[in-house]
Amino acid sequence: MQEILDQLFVLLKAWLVGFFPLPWQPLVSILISVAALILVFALLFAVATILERKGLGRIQNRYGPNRVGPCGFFQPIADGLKMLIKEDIVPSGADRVVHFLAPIALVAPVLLAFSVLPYGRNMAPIDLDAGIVVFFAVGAGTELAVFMAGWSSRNKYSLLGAMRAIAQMISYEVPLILSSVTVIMIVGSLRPIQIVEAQAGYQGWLPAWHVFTPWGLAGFLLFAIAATAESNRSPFDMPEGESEIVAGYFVEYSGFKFALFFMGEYFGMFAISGLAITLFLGGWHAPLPFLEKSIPSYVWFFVKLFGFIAMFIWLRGTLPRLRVDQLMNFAWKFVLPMTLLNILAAGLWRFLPAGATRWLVCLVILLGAFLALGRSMVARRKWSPRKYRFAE
Amino acid sequence: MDPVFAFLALLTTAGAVAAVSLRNLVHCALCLVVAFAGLAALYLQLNAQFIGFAQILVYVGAVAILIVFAILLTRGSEPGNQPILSSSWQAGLGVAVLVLGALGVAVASSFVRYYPVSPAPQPTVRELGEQLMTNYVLPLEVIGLLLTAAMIGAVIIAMHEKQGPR
Amino acid sequence: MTPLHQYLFLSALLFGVGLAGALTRRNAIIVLIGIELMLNAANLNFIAFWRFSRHPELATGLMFVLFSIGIAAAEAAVGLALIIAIYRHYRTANLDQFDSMKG
Amino acid sequence: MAWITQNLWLIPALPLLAAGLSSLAKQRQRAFAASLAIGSMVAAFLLSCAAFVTTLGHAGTFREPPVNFLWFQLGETTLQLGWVLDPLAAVMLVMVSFVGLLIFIYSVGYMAHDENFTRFFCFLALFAAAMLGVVISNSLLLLFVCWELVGFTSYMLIGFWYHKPSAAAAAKKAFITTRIGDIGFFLGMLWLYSETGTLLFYDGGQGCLEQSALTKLAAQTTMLGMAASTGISLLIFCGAMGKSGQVPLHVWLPDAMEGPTPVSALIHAATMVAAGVFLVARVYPLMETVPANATVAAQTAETLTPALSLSEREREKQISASDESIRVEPSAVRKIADAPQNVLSLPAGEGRGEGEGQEHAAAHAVSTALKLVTWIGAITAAFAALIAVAQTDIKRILAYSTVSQLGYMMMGLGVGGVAVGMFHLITHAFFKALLFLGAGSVIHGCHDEQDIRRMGGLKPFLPVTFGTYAVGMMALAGVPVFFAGFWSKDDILHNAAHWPVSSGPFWLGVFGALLTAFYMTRQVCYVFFGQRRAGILPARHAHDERSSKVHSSVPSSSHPPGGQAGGLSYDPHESPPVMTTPLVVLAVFAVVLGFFGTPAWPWFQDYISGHPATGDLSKLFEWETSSIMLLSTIVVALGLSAGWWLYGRLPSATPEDLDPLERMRPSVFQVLRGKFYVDELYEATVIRFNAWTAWLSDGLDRVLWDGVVRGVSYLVLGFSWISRFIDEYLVNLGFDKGCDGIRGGGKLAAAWQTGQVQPYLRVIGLALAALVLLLSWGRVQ
Repeated sequence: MQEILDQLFVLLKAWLVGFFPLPWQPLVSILISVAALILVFALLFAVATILERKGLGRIQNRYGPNRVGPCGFFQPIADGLKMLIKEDIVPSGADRVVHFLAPIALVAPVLLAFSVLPYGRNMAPIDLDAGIVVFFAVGAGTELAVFMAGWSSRNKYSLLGAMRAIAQMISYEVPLILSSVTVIMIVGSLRPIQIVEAQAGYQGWLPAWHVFTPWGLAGFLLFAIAATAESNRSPFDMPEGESEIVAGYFVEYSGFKFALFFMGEYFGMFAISGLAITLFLGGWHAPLPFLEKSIPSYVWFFVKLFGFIAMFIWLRGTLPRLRVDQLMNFAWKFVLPMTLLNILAAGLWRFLPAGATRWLVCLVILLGAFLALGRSMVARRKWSPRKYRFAE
Repeated sequence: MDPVFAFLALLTTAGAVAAVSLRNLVHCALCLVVAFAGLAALYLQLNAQFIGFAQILVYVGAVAILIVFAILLTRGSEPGNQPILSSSWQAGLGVAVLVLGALGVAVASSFVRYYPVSPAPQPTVRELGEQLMTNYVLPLEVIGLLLTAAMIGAVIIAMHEKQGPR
Repeated sequence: MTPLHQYLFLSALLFGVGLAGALTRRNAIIVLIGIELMLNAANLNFIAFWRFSRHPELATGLMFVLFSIGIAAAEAAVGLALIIAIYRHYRTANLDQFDSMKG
Repeated sequence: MAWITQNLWLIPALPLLAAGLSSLAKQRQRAFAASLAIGSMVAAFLLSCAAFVTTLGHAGTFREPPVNFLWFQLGETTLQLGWVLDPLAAVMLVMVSFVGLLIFIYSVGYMAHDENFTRFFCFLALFAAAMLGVVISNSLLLLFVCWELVGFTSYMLIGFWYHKPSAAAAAKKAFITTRIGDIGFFLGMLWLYSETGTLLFYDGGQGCLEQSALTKLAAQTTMLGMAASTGISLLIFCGAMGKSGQVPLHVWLPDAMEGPTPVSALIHAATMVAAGVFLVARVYPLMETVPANATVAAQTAETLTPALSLSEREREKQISASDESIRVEPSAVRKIADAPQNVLSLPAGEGRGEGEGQEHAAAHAVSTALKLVTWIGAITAAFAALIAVAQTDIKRILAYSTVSQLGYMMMGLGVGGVAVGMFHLITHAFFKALLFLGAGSVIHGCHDEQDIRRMGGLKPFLPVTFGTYAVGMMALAGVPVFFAGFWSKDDILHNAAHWPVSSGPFWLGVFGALLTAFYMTRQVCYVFFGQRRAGILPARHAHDERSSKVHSSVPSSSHPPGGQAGGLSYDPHESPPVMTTPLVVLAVFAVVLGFFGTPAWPWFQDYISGHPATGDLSKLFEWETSSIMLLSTIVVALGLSAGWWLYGRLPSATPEDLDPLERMRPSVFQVLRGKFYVDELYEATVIRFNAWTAWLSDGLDRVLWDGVVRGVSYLVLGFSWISRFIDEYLVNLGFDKGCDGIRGGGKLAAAWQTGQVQPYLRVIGLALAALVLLLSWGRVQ
């Protein structure tokens, strides 16, 4: 019974595909996967927006949306309707073609990225040997879309926002990739499924997830930081910085195009969270041995994903926005060296005999690096408390 | 002719032609991205999965962005209605056509037309990595050094000079 | 399955387009784009030859392209940095006007 | 071979090292420099003693095998250096290092207030190193090198107070005068090298002082009928004359007293001036070589005849034997042809054959070189003693006395051989150093007063100095039996009396001895007896040495050494123990040393010449020896009493009082005080000639050579004008044409070089197309 529950969607897809003649079956299989992905993540998008608004409201000591539906839970539907029926405005000086293509170019790669993530046992839409590379490759495509949006609007704010976004994304893409390199090194594969399978099993009560090793923990934290910046989430949301440049690169977008940008941002967040789960948090595996069989694997994946979403919302409600120079200094002078040292630590972990020694060595390296780099950055007074000057 | 190949070839060629012929430089860069993407798809067609994605990662993710930045940084002080072609463009075009013709003649006359189609190889990333770490470890190191040097050099060249005598 | 010579023709075509762009346009960045296209045409050749070679397990073509991509990235970075530096000096990216090396 | 023989080089090397190190010391590091120099000297002295001990107790001519090594090689020519240990070197080593050590110690007190104390000790150590190098060297070249180093350091030390013009001039004078002698030495050395091909003294039979070389040299005749050995000896003796201040070249030595007193004692009494004597002693085998033709020319008939007849007979035999196959003429013709040659010269080839016989024959013959040495020494002895009689500067008197005693040494070498001269050298070194140091102590105690007329009555103030000075004075004067000078001088006189050539040197020596006793008495009377005359004319107090010391010492008020306070007090005071202790030690030696060379027990002579020591008290009372002893005793007594009668009896009361001798014979006294006007003579002759030549050369240069040069320059100018015209109107036009052509070609080529990228790329594209077509050509067909 548990087996059937676990493989429910796999069996369902196989059953559906069975209706079609043999030559069409691959195409149909892909189409079913795509439809399911879009459906699931669009739904998740809706849930995430309402959760975020309610959560932020709670953090900011207000109610949040509470008019539509019970406790305002149908608010996303109202928002969606509003977006669809709003007028599509294109600025007169804008480059129309590029302006039109930009939101598509943003959402399409993110949807592609979804295709390589394993959502449960046997539930990877495509099983690619170089899956992680695919993820990063298509992730790189979003930067171009951001540029297209910012440039084609012919608006200073949007161009500035696009430039900021690109600079930030490029800067944090390096530590993002480097921090995931540790996992690839240890597992010895770029296949997401293989990475998840490498994290199966338990040591006592502790699952064999990568996050429970020194390099894995450091890698996970660094990956999370870089992921936050990569998806332009607070506290790294300079590209949108509404207090300075109104809304960044999509300031000239309205209606459904705006909705696409909005959705692209959330999709990006989901995708990168899914990658983090795959790389560090054991994918579809349960946190405790006795839960492994009783609860289906995809449930665990989405539980972890919701955990990530909650974390992002919490961060957004808690942390103030960084300055651009702080952001860049942090990326190049702290995160990047830390990821490089983390690679060293992972290598040592790989080749030292199992036991307390490699724990000690890796911890010493990482903590030492953390203290040294952090000390040096604080000593340089880059992040000294800001002096506020109030208007008189 | 394989329709997929035909479509990708058309896409790539169109992107390339547009990239070198459009007036707007940003459009050129975007069309170049199209050409790169088409090439990546062709690599996938040729069973070179890893190379295809690496092509996207590097060209679309990095080189195209670089070009875009360069375009934005070198624009502005020139009047908009200048000719887009250089003064001696006819000669250049002639040479390019000549080269194309020569290459076409060469391909057309070579024996590759009668080359047998071999079964598709299935290289895994692990095999590539092992090759890189054994047979090609020296080139790998050299290219790492080259990239570092190029990065530093590019930063230094493009860095704003300090307020010196103008 | 697409035969080898079609890839080669495509590659030659891309090379020709890139060369034409490099030879006819007056903006330095477009010239650089043309050069990138030529490099990619060469890469396509390598991949195609690898695909149709008798020993694809040696992965020579793949390796070549991998390094070629790396070099192309370096070349693009340095080339664009040079263009920016020249632009800063001459206030133009027009190749016709860069003739201070004229004999 | 003893260890010390192998490592004899250590003895000069240690002071050299000390000199090098202290040259690096800062001006303040006085204790460092002094202890370094003294320490190295102690080590050198101990090593010297070790060397001395190894030479003791050998019968026969003892000489450790010399240690030679190759210095450099130029093609076939080799230059070898080396060192040798023999009694001569050993005794000199001990003397030099011991006296040097005492003087070093003394200098610590004497120079205590000098600003350049460190430099002084650096020079002293360097000097000692060079002097010890002279002593040990087994190569005339090494000896010459060290010899010149000695001269150089003496220059530095005499001119130590170089800010004083007289000192600078004296240093220059000493340097140049000795250099004149050294030219002769150098020429002699070169000649010797060209004749023998080696400069090593001893080289297992190959050295230049050994039998084969000497024989060869003796047989070689050069101009004026001199043998090569004679010529070389004379030239080398020139060097010795310069260094030892023999008569024509003695002028520098009194002037050198401008240097600090320890320098005077070290250089100009004990060691450096003795270097000349040592040189003669060292090359004595060469000096005493009697050339064959000299036998003919110079020897008295009775010694000559058998040798000559023997040699002639032998030679004729040889000639007929050896030349029979070559010569075909009748023997009568041959004899006629050979006859004139016999008288004038002896061909080299034949001389070699009869070297042995000649050696025997000329055993008692006196070579020309030795005759010259003897005469020069005797004349110097008397001449300098005469001058010393009339001097008033305490150090100058001693300086002339030194010249005179050096004359004795030379005379001793000439008439009696190495041992006689060396014995006087050793004893003299001790008592003359004693006298100089005593004089230094007196000068020091009298606040740099040097004029004996302004001293007087110092006996109670300087008891130790007086006692030791008196010992030194009596040793120098040759007071019988108990003092070293008596025995050594007596030895010389004894040998001079038996000199076969002439009795002149003997009488000159006796006269010199009389004068020595006289002037030393005069000096002691002036300085220590009578009443104090110092301080009577304080205005004239400032003297050269004093003023120089004031200049160089920081606070002038703290000047009086020996810890005495009191500013410009004129009370004389005794010197500190660091100065008086060397005096006492030297005084003991001045007494004791004489007993090593009495006629009854001539240990020293035997040691030097390599005979086993013999003691025979009866020799003392043979008429042959005792008559000379008696004579010299009488002479000394005469001198002493005359001095006492003239100066001790009625001491002069003021510095202005005339000298008693001056009162008696003013004109003679003036000549003596004016040092026989030798300096003035040189001034009038040599220096004026030099100036005249310089003036002449100057004029010649201005008129003749300058004119020539100017003419040449005009000629060149003319040429250059012509060439300029050619250049401007012929070459330039053609060149312009060529340039135009090149420029045109360059322009054509430069047209390709557009400076733009695309044309270049086009060419590359064309080349690519061509290449592709070329490669695919065959396939198309």
